[in-house]
Amino acid sequence: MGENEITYEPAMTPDDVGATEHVPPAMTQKSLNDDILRMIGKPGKVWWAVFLLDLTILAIGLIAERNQIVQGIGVAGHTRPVMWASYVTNFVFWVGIAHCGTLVSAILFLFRSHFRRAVYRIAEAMTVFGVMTAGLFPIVHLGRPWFPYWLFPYPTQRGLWPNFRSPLEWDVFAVTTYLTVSSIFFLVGIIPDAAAARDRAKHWFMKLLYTGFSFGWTGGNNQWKHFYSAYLYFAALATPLVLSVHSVVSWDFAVAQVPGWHSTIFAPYFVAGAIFSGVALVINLLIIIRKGFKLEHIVTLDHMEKLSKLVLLTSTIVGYSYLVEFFSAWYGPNAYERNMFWWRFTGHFWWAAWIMFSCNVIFPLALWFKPVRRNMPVLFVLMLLVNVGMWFERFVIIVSSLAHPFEPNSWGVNYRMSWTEAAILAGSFAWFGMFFLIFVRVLPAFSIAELKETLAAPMRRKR
Amino acid sequence: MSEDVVFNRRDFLKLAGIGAAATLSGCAQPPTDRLIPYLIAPDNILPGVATWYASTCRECPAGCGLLVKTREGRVIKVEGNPAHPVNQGALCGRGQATLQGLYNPDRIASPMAREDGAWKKITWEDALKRAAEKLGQAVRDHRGVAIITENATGSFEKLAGEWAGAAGGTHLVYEPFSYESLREANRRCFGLSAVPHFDFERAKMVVSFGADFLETFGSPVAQARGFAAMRARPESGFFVAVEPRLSLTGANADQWVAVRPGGEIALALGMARVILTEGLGAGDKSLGEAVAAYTPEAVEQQSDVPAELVQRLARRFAASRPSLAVAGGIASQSEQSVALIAAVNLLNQVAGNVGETVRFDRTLNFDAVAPFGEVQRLIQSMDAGQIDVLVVHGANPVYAAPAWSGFAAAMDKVQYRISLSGMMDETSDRCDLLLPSLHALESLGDAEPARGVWSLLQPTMKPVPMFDAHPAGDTLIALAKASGFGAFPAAWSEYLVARWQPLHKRFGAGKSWGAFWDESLARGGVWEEPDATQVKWSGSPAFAAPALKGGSGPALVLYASPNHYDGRGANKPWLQELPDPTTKAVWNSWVEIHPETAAGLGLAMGDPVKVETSAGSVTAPAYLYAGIRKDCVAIPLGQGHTAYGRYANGRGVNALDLLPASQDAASGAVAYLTARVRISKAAGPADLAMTQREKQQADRQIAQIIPVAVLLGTAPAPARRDTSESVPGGPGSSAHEVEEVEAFNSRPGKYTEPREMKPGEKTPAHAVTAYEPIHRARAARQIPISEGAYKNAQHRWAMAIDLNSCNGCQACVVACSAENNVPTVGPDLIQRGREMMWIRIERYEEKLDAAASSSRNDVRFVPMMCQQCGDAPCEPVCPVYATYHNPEGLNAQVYNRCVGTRYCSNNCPYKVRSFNFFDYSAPEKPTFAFPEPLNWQLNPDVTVRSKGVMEKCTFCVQRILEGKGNARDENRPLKDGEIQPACAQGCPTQAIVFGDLMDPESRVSKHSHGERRYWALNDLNTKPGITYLKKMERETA
Amino acid sequence: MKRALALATVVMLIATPAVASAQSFWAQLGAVKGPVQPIKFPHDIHAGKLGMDCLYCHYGAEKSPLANIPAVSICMGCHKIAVADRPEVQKLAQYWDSGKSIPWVPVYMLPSHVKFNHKRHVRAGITCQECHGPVEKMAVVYQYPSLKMGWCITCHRERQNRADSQNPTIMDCLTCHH
Amino acid sequence: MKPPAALARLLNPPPPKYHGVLGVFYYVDDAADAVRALRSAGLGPLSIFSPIPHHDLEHAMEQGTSLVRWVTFSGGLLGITLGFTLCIYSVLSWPLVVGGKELISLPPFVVIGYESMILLGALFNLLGMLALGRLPQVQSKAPYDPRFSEDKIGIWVPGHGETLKQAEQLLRGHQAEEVHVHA
Repeated sequence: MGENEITYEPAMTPDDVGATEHVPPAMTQKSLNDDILRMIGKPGKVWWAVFLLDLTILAIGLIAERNQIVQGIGVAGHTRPVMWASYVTNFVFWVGIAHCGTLVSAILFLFRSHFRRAVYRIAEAMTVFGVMTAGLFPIVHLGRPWFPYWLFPYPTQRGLWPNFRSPLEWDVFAVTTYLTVSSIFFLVGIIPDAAAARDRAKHWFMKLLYTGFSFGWTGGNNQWKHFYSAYLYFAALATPLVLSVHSVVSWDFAVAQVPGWHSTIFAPYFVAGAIFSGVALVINLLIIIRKGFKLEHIVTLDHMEKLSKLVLLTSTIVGYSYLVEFFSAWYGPNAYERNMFWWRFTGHFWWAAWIMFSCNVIFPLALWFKPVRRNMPVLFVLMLLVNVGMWFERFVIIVSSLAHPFEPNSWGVNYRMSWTEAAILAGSFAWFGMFFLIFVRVLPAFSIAELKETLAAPMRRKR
Repeated sequence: MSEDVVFNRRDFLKLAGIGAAATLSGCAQPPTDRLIPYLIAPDNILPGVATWYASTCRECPAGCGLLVKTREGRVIKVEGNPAHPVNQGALCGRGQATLQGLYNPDRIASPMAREDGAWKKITWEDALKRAAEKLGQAVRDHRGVAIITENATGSFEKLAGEWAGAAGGTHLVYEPFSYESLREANRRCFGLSAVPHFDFERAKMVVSFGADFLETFGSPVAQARGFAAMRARPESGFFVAVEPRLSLTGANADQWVAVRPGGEIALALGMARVILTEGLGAGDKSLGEAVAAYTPEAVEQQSDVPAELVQRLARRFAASRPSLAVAGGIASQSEQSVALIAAVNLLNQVAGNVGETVRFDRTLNFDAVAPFGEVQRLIQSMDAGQIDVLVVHGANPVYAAPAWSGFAAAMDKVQYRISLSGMMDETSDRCDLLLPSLHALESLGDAEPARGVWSLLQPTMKPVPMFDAHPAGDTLIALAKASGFGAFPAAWSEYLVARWQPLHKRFGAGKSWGAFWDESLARGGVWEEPDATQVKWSGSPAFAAPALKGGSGPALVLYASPNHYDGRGANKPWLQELPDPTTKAVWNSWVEIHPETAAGLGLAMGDPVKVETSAGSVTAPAYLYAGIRKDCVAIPLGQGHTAYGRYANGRGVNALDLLPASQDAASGAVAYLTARVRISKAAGPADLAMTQREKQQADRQIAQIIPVAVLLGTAPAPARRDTSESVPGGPGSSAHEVEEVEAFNSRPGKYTEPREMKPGEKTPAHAVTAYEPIHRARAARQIPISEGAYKNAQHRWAMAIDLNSCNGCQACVVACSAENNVPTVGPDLIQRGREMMWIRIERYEEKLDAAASSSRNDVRFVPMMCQQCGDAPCEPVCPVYATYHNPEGLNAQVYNRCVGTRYCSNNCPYKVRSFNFFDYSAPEKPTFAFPEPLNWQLNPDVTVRSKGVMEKCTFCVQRILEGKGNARDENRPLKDGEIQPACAQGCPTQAIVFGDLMDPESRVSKHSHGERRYWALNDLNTKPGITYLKKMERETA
Repeated sequence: MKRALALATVVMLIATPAVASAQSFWAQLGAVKGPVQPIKFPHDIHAGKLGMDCLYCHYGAEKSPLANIPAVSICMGCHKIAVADRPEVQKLAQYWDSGKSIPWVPVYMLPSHVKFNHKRHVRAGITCQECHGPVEKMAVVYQYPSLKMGWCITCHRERQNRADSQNPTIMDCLTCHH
Repeated sequence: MKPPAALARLLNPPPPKYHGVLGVFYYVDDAADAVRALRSAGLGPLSIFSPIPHHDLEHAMEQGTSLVRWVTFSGGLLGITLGFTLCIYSVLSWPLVVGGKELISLPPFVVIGYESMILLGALFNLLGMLALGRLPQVQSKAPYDPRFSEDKIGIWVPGHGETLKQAEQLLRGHQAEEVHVHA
């Protein structure tokens, strides 16, 4: 390794997407500083309106959850054989959402694709809040939600330990690790920007806050050296982590022998799906923010287009996985599997299956066309559809597989989503939204330092 | 028996394990409320140890013997009395549910009087005073007094009779299912008015003309046992069901003859004619002219049964000696029911079965039951205002007598009506005074259910304290004394003892009365082998086919509900939640319609359908059933109660309202098969809660059959679809098996080839399965665990279930619920797939065709409970070890460790794990399943599960532990069959065998290695601990 | 809500073992006295001074899963005559005469999902004191062990690891939880 | 509005007495040249403040590579060991058979080991960074200027007396925008 191992060429060469394409020359380090730090500060009426609405929805969700704890999980729509339904669906959905952040910040970092610099902070925030949301659902869906700590390995007088062979136990490790690592990654990235914010902060409290976030950063050469070295290893650790986490989540299903679950393709298929939905949500958020905060010159159409190409790629992977699943079900010897997949698209939940297929495979085909990729309203709608589709993908995998098990005796008992579940689902979005709304107002939503690197470093002598 | 049991309520709850929710956190509780010991140490009660008493079941007239299990003076379970001649140890579901009659929260709590329309609690003194006033008045003025009782038989019936006599009144023994036509027909044919004893065990072929002898007809438990014995013989045991609607009994038939309603007579006579004309019969040859008219063609014409089928049936019937034809059952009671039964008698006579399989030795005791004619006379005199006082005990004619009889209206004309019934019912509700009687399990008494059987009832517990009831006998005596008539002993017990003196002389030769009495109580009664009464043919009545009233619509088939009998079971949640064996519907009535007929009306499953006759109309959900003729609809009886407690009221409809006035020509018995109906789609949403919606097994091989020819070695084994029978390389594995195993193993995710074990290495108990021979370890590389608790286990518990014996009666389901504190959840939750039963009987209708009346009938029943898999899919997925494999091969479920991820249930291929979606054990919750005093029944040896935990069958591990403990106390090895789970114990046909696979001599080992064995969903390689034995498939006639 | 649950979790984690150990610790010190009983029945005199066998009154312990609380009749067996003048004994007599039984305050309570079998333990030759402590020295009986699962298990483990370990299911969950 | 007194002290602590020269640059190449000159003159140890890292400066400073990698590596190693140890210990401490699998069934344990490796790796990485980068720091060891987080580059030359003069000249010589001398 060595310096050449960590390269931050000031963007000079035209082939470097980091600079010439993305940043109008008018921009200087100072203007960048001001533009981005402008976002922090007294929120306006619109922000407050959205925030209060958000809190209301969250409250409704919490009431539903309380009722469920008091009455029993029966207030949700679960039945035998559909013992998992919307809650596990939400869990997988949110974990999926959480994946794009690490992808953009870590994987693209290792790939040196500089366009990430404009978007990765948003993506990372989304990751952290996404995991925080996902982490709720394993507890929400428990029959006895007051005992979640029994899943953690801690020494007790009973001498009991959790069962490390259970995929649910793997989840405990994967998700907690992911939450920890992605939060650290997020906060470390913020350090230099927090310093910048601190140096501009007027109010003593904000000063205190940013001093905290900046760890007293001064941009000394020694700090930069270890900072970037560590940052590299965070990326290097987060990359395998992000792949492992959704693989583990997919094994919740793949390890069971339920027809429709028991499939080796699940890990890559889930990871692709996760990135698919995650990037889609990032695009939605960016479209709102760049408009709301007038940052079109920082997050340019090229950024958006690059992201939507990522969506297109993952969409094709997901579509391929669907087809392969069906093919192997049809081609393989397993009659249960074959019957299952036929039922999935023609049986009681056919509509869900078709929503999934059209939203994830058919509609994204529009992204093959440049005008679509650069048309923000259209892109926004398209990405919303993608996330609807991805939610239904998990729903179909979980519910329709369970509803048609080996034993014909239990066929025909069909799951119906209850109001409690709907309220808790809405609440989960509100929970996520609450953190995100606070985030954009309190922390620099774009990496100032890294964006400055995209500018031509000021040189007296021209090279 | 027991002394003063002074536990307070909380302690009952604690013993019953209720409030588990509060304590499941696992923390030791701080000392809370009081613990109240006995005042005087009772000699026969040791807290924590069960005491057993013998008694007699009073849920139906069959009178099975009971063993009643009590703990701390509470009855917690009833089981069949193995010594008892009627049921020999088994007990049907209705019998098991008698507990919920005892502890029914809607029992009458104290004497009550009706004052201006409302019920008012009064004291016994007051009550007796009021009653005596009216009664004395009536007796003094020689006005009419009548007493109606159920068919109690034995001393109480006598007492009631004497009481009525002394009061100058009438005594009416009322049973809705009175076997009146049967007795009348036998009187005419054999000169003996009796319900004969049908010996199914000896029969080599049985033809049932609508008799549901596995459900309600005669003595079901005894008959089921005999039937199973007959069916166990591959070379014979052919069974044909002749009925328009396939009953549970019919579902067990090899062949279903979907005869036109009322055509049974023609078929019976036609068969007789064939036998006579072809001279096949062993019996009476002189009856030719009686049946001359019934040529096979004529029969086909009258009954839709193909002529050549009539001949084939007849020839086979005559050829298999002795054979047996049975007629009876409500569903076939038409205006010609005596004629029908006489025709069947004739058939038996010519085939030479009378005295062989139709015997008059141990006849069922219906002698005292009043013919419907008498009931009508009473109704008339009540109507005419000639009856001043009416006393009712046990019987519920207001509900059970058809509406047209006008009983209710007439009863209202009686001046003063007294009910001695312990439970509020429709009849009691129309009374002026309630003098509640004790439940059978609380009272002393006797019964003579069959000839040569004197069965005793004894108080198995102190009367449930919240109900202030008296023994019915004492009440009668007290009434008589108070109103000054008759001369009765001071107490009912004295009367009983007096009546037993002759029996003492007869059976207690040389014994003191005390010794004899105690022995008899302990044994459950006294009995003797009755002498065989020989009967001669004494002519038959005129035969005619019944005409059905009312237009050209489908015929109405009413049948007795296997769960509720004549309706007296409807107040017991267990029986309400027990799925109907035919439809698997619960908590409701329904109208069974052939799918094609339904399609014509645009009816889907569960749609409300309106059924109308001239007499009335009812609306109930439709059940689309291929097992019924297109020109029939069927409705079960027993539901539609109006005043029979919270569990019965407003559930379903009382189909008796549909009956037009119609009686049997010869006997005057109520005709149930008599009307044609108009059916139409009614408004409203589909609403029928069923525990099993899909009745096709979609080639999943869960219920399997094997042709008898294969068993007899006269035909090669059919090519197999999967290897669910084969033990790879196991003992007796043939070449083709091995090939199959190769093919099977080459399929993805399947069995890995087991390795030879090192010398001295032995498979530990938990790894032993019937699936795999003991001399092998479970699979390559995998060395079975032999550490810690797994070191020196000596048992591998397993079960073998014979689908050939299982007739789908579901006694095991109720037994299981009673033993394991399984809550009932009600129809709404069941509709959402949340039933809690640990064992269910799955019904698979492979071939069910009303049109092809000559074809094979293939309905299969599979008892499905936790398979206790050797390699259980549910275990590894639990994150907290709440379910794991115990050293003795049980698939353990630790309720208090469960956090409720429900992953295990998802991964269970058999879907036998039930989840506590709500709190069924917390008294303050609306979902509470055991309202006081139902919770008194809870088994203290089994934890009552709380909200949010998974539960399932454990092979009754509490019984296993108890059994092992007893063996250890006596310092001896366990005996095979010593430990019996509740389901195996209660099974009338002994279809369920439980034992230890480690012991090669045990019955379960032998069964598990027999040639009929297979494992459900075996290609998942779960290595189940339950081995199924295939049902035998016989050649049809 | 996650926060709340997490907090609750932490609190439980700390509290449960702490309470547990504290309880047993003080109990062993004898600092915590048992509950006040309707009659001050002195075990130290009956079991200690008089050396009566525990099973004389609690005879259920060797015959039944439950160790019975003696019926009043058993007390009166002796106390009709013996020291009938003592006030506490007169209290007893009052209960007897009024036909009421004595509302003892239970000292040992197990949650209902634990099935403890006295018979098995007594027959395995475990003395009462091993679990109930020096009752013969207790004027007032108090809960001697913690009654935590850990407390049960330590003994079970130790016995399982013995060479002569008789009971194969001594460490099986189902043995106590069913 | 004013912060509470305690906070105020924490936020802007009384500036310590610095001894040295602070040069403020805008152009990176100027700064780099200055650094080279200063170091060749044997002044230092220098510390440089910049809003973003500049290679020219790093080259000029001839910094070695960071040691964080080793901390991270050992963390990962510890993690995977602990993960497997936990699993194996727990199944042996109370053997329970599930699904007829072996007690020590490694494949599932790999997941646990893997995740704990990453967890501890990341935590150690963080600690390494903080420790080596002297973070969090309450008091900068050189006079800090808010513009250093915006677009200015600062070069701090500690020293007394003569060195101050020399450093000042060198800095001015390389067109430092400002030069502050703390004598």
